[in-house]
Amino acid sequence: MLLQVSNISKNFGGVQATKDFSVTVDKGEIVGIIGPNGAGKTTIFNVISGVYTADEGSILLSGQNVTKLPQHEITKLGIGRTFQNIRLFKGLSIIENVMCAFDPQSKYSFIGSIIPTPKRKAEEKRGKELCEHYLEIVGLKDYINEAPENLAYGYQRRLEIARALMCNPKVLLLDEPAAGLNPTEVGELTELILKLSKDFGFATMLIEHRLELVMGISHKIVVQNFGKTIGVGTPKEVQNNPAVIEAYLGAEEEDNA
Amino acid sequence: MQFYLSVLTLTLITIIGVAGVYVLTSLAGMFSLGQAAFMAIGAYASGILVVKLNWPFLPAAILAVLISVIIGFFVGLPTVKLRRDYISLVTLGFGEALTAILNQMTGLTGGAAGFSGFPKVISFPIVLVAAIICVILVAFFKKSKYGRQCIALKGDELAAKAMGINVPKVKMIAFLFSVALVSLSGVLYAFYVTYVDPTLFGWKLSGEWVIMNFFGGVSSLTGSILSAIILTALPEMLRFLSDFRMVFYAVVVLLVLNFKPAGLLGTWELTPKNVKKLFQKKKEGTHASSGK
Amino acid sequence: MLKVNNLSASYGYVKALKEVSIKADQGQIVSIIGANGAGKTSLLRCISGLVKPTSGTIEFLGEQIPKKPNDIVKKGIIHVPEGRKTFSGLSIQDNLLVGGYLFSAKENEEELKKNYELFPILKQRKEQYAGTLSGGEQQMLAIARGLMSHPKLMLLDEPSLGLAPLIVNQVYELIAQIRDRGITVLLVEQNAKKALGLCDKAYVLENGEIILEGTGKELLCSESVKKAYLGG
Amino acid sequence: GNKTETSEKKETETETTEKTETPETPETPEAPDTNGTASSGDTIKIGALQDITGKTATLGKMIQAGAQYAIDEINAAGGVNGKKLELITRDTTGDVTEAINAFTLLATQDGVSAIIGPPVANIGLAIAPLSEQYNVPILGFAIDTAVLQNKDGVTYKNMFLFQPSDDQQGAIMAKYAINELNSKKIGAIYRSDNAYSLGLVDGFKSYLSESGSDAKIVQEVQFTATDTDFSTMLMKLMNAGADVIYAPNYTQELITIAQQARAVGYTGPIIMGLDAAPPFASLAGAASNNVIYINNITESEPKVAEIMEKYKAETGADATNKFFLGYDVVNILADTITEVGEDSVAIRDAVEKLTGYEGLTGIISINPENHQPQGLEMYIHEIKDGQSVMIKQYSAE
Amino acid sequence: MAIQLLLNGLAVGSVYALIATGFALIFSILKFSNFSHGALMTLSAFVGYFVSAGTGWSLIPVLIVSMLVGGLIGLFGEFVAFRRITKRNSATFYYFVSSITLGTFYESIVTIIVGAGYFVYPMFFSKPAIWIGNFVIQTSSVVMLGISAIVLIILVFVLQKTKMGRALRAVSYDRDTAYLMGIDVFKTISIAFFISGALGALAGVFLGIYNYTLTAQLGNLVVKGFIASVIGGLGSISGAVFGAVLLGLLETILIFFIGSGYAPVATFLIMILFLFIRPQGIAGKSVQEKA
Ligand SMILES: Nc1ncnc2c1ncn2[C@@H]1O[C@H](COP(=O)(O)OP(=O)(O)OP(=O)(O)O)[C@@H](O)[C@H]1O
Ligand SMILES: Nc1ncnc2c1ncn2[C@@H]1O[C@H](COP(=O)(O)OP(=O)(O)OP(=O)(O)O)[C@@H](O)[C@H]1O
Ligand SMILES: [Mg+2]
Ligand SMILES: [Mg+2]
Repeated sequence: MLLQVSNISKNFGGVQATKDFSVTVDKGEIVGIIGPNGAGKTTIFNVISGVYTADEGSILLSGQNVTKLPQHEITKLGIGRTFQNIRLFKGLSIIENVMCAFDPQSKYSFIGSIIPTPKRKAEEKRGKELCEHYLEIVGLKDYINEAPENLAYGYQRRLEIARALMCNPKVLLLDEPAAGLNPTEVGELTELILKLSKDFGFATMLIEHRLELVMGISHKIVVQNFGKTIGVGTPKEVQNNPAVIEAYLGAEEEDNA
Repeated sequence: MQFYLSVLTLTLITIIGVAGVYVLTSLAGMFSLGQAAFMAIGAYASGILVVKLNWPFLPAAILAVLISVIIGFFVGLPTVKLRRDYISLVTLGFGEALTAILNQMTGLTGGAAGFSGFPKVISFPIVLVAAIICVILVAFFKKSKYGRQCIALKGDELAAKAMGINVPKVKMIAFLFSVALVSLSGVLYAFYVTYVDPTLFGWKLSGEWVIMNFFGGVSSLTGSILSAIILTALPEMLRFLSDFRMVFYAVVVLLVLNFKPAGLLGTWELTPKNVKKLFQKKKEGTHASSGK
Repeated sequence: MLKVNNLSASYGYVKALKEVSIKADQGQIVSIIGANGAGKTSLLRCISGLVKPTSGTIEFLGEQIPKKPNDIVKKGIIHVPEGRKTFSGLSIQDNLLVGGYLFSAKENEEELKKNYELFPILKQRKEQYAGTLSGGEQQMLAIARGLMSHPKLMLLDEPSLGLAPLIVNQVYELIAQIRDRGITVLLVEQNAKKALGLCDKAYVLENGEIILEGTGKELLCSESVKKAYLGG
Repeated sequence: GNKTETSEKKETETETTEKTETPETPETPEAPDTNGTASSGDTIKIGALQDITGKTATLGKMIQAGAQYAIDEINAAGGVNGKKLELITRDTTGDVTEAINAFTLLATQDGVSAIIGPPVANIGLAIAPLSEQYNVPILGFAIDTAVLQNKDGVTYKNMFLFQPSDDQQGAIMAKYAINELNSKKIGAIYRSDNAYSLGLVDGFKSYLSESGSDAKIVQEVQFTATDTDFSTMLMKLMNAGADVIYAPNYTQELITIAQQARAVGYTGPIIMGLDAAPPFASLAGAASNNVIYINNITESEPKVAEIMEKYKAETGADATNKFFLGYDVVNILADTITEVGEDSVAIRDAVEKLTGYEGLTGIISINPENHQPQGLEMYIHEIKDGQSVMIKQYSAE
Repeated sequence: MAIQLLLNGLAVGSVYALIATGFALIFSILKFSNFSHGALMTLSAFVGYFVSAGTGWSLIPVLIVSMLVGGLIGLFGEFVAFRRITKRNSATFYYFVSSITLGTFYESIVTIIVGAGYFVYPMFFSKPAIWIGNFVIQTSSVVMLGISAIVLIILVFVLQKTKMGRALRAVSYDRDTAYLMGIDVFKTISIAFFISGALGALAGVFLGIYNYTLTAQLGNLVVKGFIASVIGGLGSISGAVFGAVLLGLLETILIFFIGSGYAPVATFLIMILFLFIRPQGIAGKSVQEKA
C-alpha cells in the first residue's frame, strides 16, 4: 500500500475537524473526498502533508511513518499538493515558481549558489528542462516567463499542479482543483488529471465539490461529515448511499450533471 | 581628492553592508535591526586578533567573519523558526546586548572609549575589489536555488514548505550569508578608519540599510547599490545644510516611498540582457520617430 | 431601482468593463453570468464604489450613487464579496456586528437574532474566529453579515463558489428568501444553470461587454449559452 | 588635471621627507611654499572640527562660539601679522565616520593652519591616527589621553590637549573627596557606555589607590543611555553606606541624578565634574545644594565675568567653560602665529614648547613629551543655596 | 528592599507601558511596528515643555494640550507617511521603512527647534517623592501608574466593546471589506493614529517629568516600547501593558543585582527564552495557519 492513513484525528480548540479518519491509497488509484463544507476535508490534506500534526493516528507512506515529520520532509518523501486557495509565489515567474519545487532537490552546495560552478550550471539546466517538461504537460509551455498573477484562474490551478509534479510525488493531493472553473474547463481538467495519474502512476487524492469531476474519475470515494467518515465506496455506491444524500448531495439529483 | 576618496571608500563599505541586508530583507523578507551588530563583531573580532594577538590581517579577517557567522547561527536559531515579526525583535535585542558587552569588556574592546590601534591595512583599491566581488556573489546568489527559495518563502512560507523547501534552513542560509557580508564590511571599516566604538553600530544603522534597500527598488540589487551611493553621498553633499540636511534626507526618502513605491528602479537589474533591452528600446524609439 | 449606464472601468491598461448597461427592478433577482475574467466582479466593485469607473453612470433609486463605499452602504447597497472576505481574526459575532456598523446596538441585536435563526451553525460557533471556518461556513457568515446592514440591494459575488451541492441548494434557497423579503439581488455566478434557474433577468458578460440579455428561462434555452456556460 | 597631480606628488614627497626628519631638526624655510596645507592669501585660516549637530552639539557649539569670539576680538585689534583670522568650522555631527570626512576636508581642502579639536574623546580617538598623515596640529579638548598617543605609547605629533586630562580631573576630585570631605566610603554612579564618564571614574580610582588613603569606593553602579530610573541605583549606593556620591556625567543626567537622589532621601555631598558648572545649579534647583564640582574657569575672575556678561548681552546665551576653552586656544594660536608665522608645522613645534601661557582657564604649559597641559589647575566649587561658591584651586599633581 | 524594587520596577514599567500601548494600537490595525513613535514622543514632550514654560499651567491642561498636539502629529504622520501605502495595499515592509524615515524626520525637526541641548522639565508636583514607611516612590510614578491604568482600561473597553473598536479591528483584517460594511476606513485609521499619538504625548510628557530633563534623545526609548509590545503579543493592548510592566520589573531587578551594564544581555537572553516558551506573546493567541 502506498499511502496508509490510520485513525487520524485533529482538534482545534474544541472543534473536532477530523475524527478517526482512515484511508488507503494505492499506486495509480484516484480517491475522492467529498463532504459538506467544514467536514474536515482540507484538514485531512493538511495533516497528511504535514501542515498540521495529527493529534492521534498515523500516516505511512510506502511503509515509512511520516506522521510527525516536518512538512518539507514529507514533501521530499513524496507528497505533492495544491491548495484550495491558490498559493503561488509572487515575485517569481511561472517557470521560477516550478523551479522552487526543484530547488530543494537540486544538488549543488552553498558555494555553487554564489559562484557559477559547473555543478550549478548542470543542475540548473536539469531543473529548467524538467520545469519546461512539466509546464508543457499542464499546457503552460508558452507562458514560462510571465508573472503568475497574469494567468487566468484555470491556468493558475494548472501551474499549481505543475509545481506539485515537480516534487516527484508518490501521492498527489488536489484540493478543489475545479473550483471557479466553468464546465468546459472542468472537462479539460478531468482529462489532465486522468492523464497524469496514468503516466506518472502516482496515487491521487482529490477533494472536490464538482461532482462531474469527482464522480467521473475516482476509483473510490470517501464521504466526510462533521469530521467523520459517513460512507466509502465507488462513485455509484456513494451516490446511492442515503446517508450521503442526506448530508451532502441533497435530494435534487438532476443538479449533479 | 583625499576627501572624495575617503567618502567613496566609506560608500563602498556601506555597499557591502547593504548587499548583505539585501540578501536578508529583499530576498528573504526578514527585517533585522541587528545587522549592524554583526558589523561590530567583524570589526572588533578582527581588531582583537590583529591588535591584541598580533595576528596578520588576512587570517584575522577571515576568522572574524567566521566568528560572526557562528554567532549569527545562534542568533538565527530562534529567528528562523519563529514568527516573522520576531526577527526584528531578536536582532534588536541582540544588538543591544552586544553593545552592552562591548561597553563592559573594557580590557578587550576598550569599552565606550572605543577600540583604536588598528593598522591602516585597507585602502580604496582593496575596498573597491571587495565590493565588486561581494556584489557579484550576491547577484549569483539571487539567481541560485537559494535565492529563488528565499523569494518563495518571503511570499508564502506555508506553500514553500509544501514544495519541500526547508524554510528554517533557507532562512538561516540567507541570514548567515548576510551576516558574513555585513561583518566583512565591519572588518574593512575598522581597518580603514582605524577606530571603532560601540555607538557606531546601533539599530539605527541597520534601519538605514533597510531604507537603502527600499529606496533603490523593492527587490533590485542594482537599486540597493545605487541608493547606497545616493543616500551616503546625499548627506555629504548637503553638509552646508547642517541641521536641515537630515530633514532633507527624510523628505527625499518619504517622497520616493510615497510616489515611487517600487523604489527608484523597481525590480530592474543591471544585467547585460536588460541593458541591451534598454538600448534596443531607445533604438526602436529613434527608429519610430525617424520613421515619422 | 438600479440603473447602470454605459459603464467602463479599467485597471491600468486592462480594460475590465466596456460600456456596460444593466438594470434591476425592485424585488428582482438579476444574475450576471460569464467566464473567468469576464468582468463580473469588476462590475460589482464599481457599483459598491471600490473601483472608480472611467466613464458611465450608476443610478440607485433614481439618484446618482455617492463616491465613497461607506456612503454607498448607507444608501442600502451591500456587496458580499467574492471569496467571502470574512474578518479572519474577529469572532463570528463580531463579524456580524461589523456588518451592522451603521446601526444602533439595539437594531443589531434584533437583526443578530434573525440571522442566528437563519444560520444555526453560526450561533453555535459565535465565538470562533472567522478565519478558521470552513469555506461554506464562511460563505454563510458573509451573507449573514451582509444582511446585518438592512440592505435594499444585495450584490452577491459567486456565492456558490466552493460549496457542497447541498449547501449550494441551501444558499440558493436563501437567495430566494432574501428576494422574498423585498431585497433586490444582483447575483454574479459561474454556476450558470443554478443562477439562470432562479433569476428573473440575466445578462451574459464576455470580455467586459454584455453580449446577451433576457429572462433566465430564455437564456437557459439559448444555444450559445448552453454551449459556453452549461457544458452542453 | 596635470597640474594638480604634480602638486599633489610634491605634497606627498614633502610629507615623506618630513616623516623621516627627527623632531629636533628645524623645519626648512621653504616649507610654507610647498606645504599645501599652509594658508595663503590675506586671511589666516583656523579650522574648527566641532560637534555642531548631534548629541554633543552643545559642547561643540560653545567651543566654536568661544573661538569665534576670540577671533573677532583679535581681528578688531588688527589681526595677526597684518592678516585677519578666519574660522572654518566643519561639523562632525558627533559621528565618527562623518568626523573623518570633516577632518579630511579641513586637512586637505580648506588650507587651515591649525585645527581646534573636538570636545568628545571618541571623535578625537578616530581622528588621531589619521592626523599623522597631515601636517596640521589639532588643539583639542577630548580629555582621554589615549587621544594623544598611539597604542605603543608614542605621542601623535599633531595632537594636543588643552585642558586637564580625565586622569587629572578624576584625581582632583578624588583628592578633594579625601582631603576636604574626609570621605571614607564613596559611592560612584556613572554611564558605562560613555567614554568621558568612564575616564573620570578611572582617574578617580587610580588616585584613590595611589594616595594610600583608606577611603575607597564601596559601591559603584553603572547606567546606560536608555535608563530612566536612577533611584534603584542610588538606593544601592545608600545601602552600601556611601558618605559621598561621585557622579561624573553629562549635565542632563546630573540633573536627573541630583533630583532623584534627593527624592529618595540622600542629602550628602555629590561630587561632579565640569558638567555641574552653571547653568546646572539653576536648572537642578534645590536638589543641587551640597553638590561639589570642578571647573576650568571661575566667575570670580573679573575677565571671565566680563566676557560672560558681554556675550550674554550680544547673544542672549550663557557662555560655559567650553566657550573659554575655545577662547584660550585661539589666543594661544594667535600668539604662536605672531611669533612663528602661519605655517602649520611651525605652529605645531611652537605649541609643543608652550609654557606659562596665562589664559582664562589657567596657566597652560604643554608637556612636550605627552602633549598634555602640565600642572593645570582647576577651580573647585560648591553649590550652596543655589549659588556656586569657589572654594579652592587644585591641580592633580 | 524587595518591595522597594517592586515599586521602582512598576514605575519604570508604567513608562514603558505608555509607550508600548501607542505602539500596539498601530500594530493592531496596520500590522507594523511604528518606529516613528519614539520621535513623536519627543516632539510632544517638547510641546508640553513649551506650553508649560510659556503659560505656567498646571499638569492637566498641559497634558491635554500635549496630547492633542501629539494626536495631530499622529494624524500628520499617517497622512504623509502611511496613507499612500495603505491605499496601495503594499506589503507591511513599506510601513516599517516609512516609519523609520518619518522618525528621522521628526527627530531632525526637534533638533532644529531645540538643538542638542537639554531642557529642565517643569515640576508639577510640590513633593517629589512619597514615603510609605521605609519605602519611597516618586510622585510622578504614582500619577503615571494611575493614569496608565485608567488609559489602558478605557482603551481596552473601547476596542473590545464599542462599535469604533470593532471597526478598528475589522479594518485591521481587511480594509476593502470593511469599506463594504459601511466603515469609513481612513477615518478609522486616522482615529487610531490620533489615539496613538495622544498616548505617545502622554508618555513623552511623563518621561519629561520623570527624568526632570528633556533632550532630543528621549525617543530612543521607543526600543523599550517595541520590546514590551512584542513580549506582550503583537497588537494586543493589554498584552503590551503586561509586557511593559514585566520588562520594567525585570530591568529594575537586573540593575539591582547585576548592574545596568550587562542588563541588556540578560534581557536579551530572557527574551529569547520567553520566545521559545511562549512564542505568541503573553496575550497572543496561537492560531495555526490554515492552508
Ligand atoms: N487552523 C484552524 N483553527 C481552528 N479551526 C480550524 C482550523 N482549520 C480548520 N478548522 C475547522 O475545522 C473544520 C474543518 O475545516 P476544513 O477546512 O477541513 O473543511 P473542508 O471540509 O475543507 O470544508 P470546505 O469544503 O468548505 O473547504 C472547520 O469547522 C474549520 O472551522
Ligand atoms: N486588481 C486588478 N488589477 C489588474 N487587473 C485586474 C484586477 N482585478 C481584475 N483585473 C482584470 O480585470 C478583468 C476582469 O476581472 P474580474 O475579476 O472582474 O472578472 P470576473 O468575471 O469576476 O472573473 P472570475 O470569474 O474569475 O471572478 C480580468 O482580465 C482581470 O485580470
Ligand atoms: Mg476545504
Ligand atoms: Mg469574479
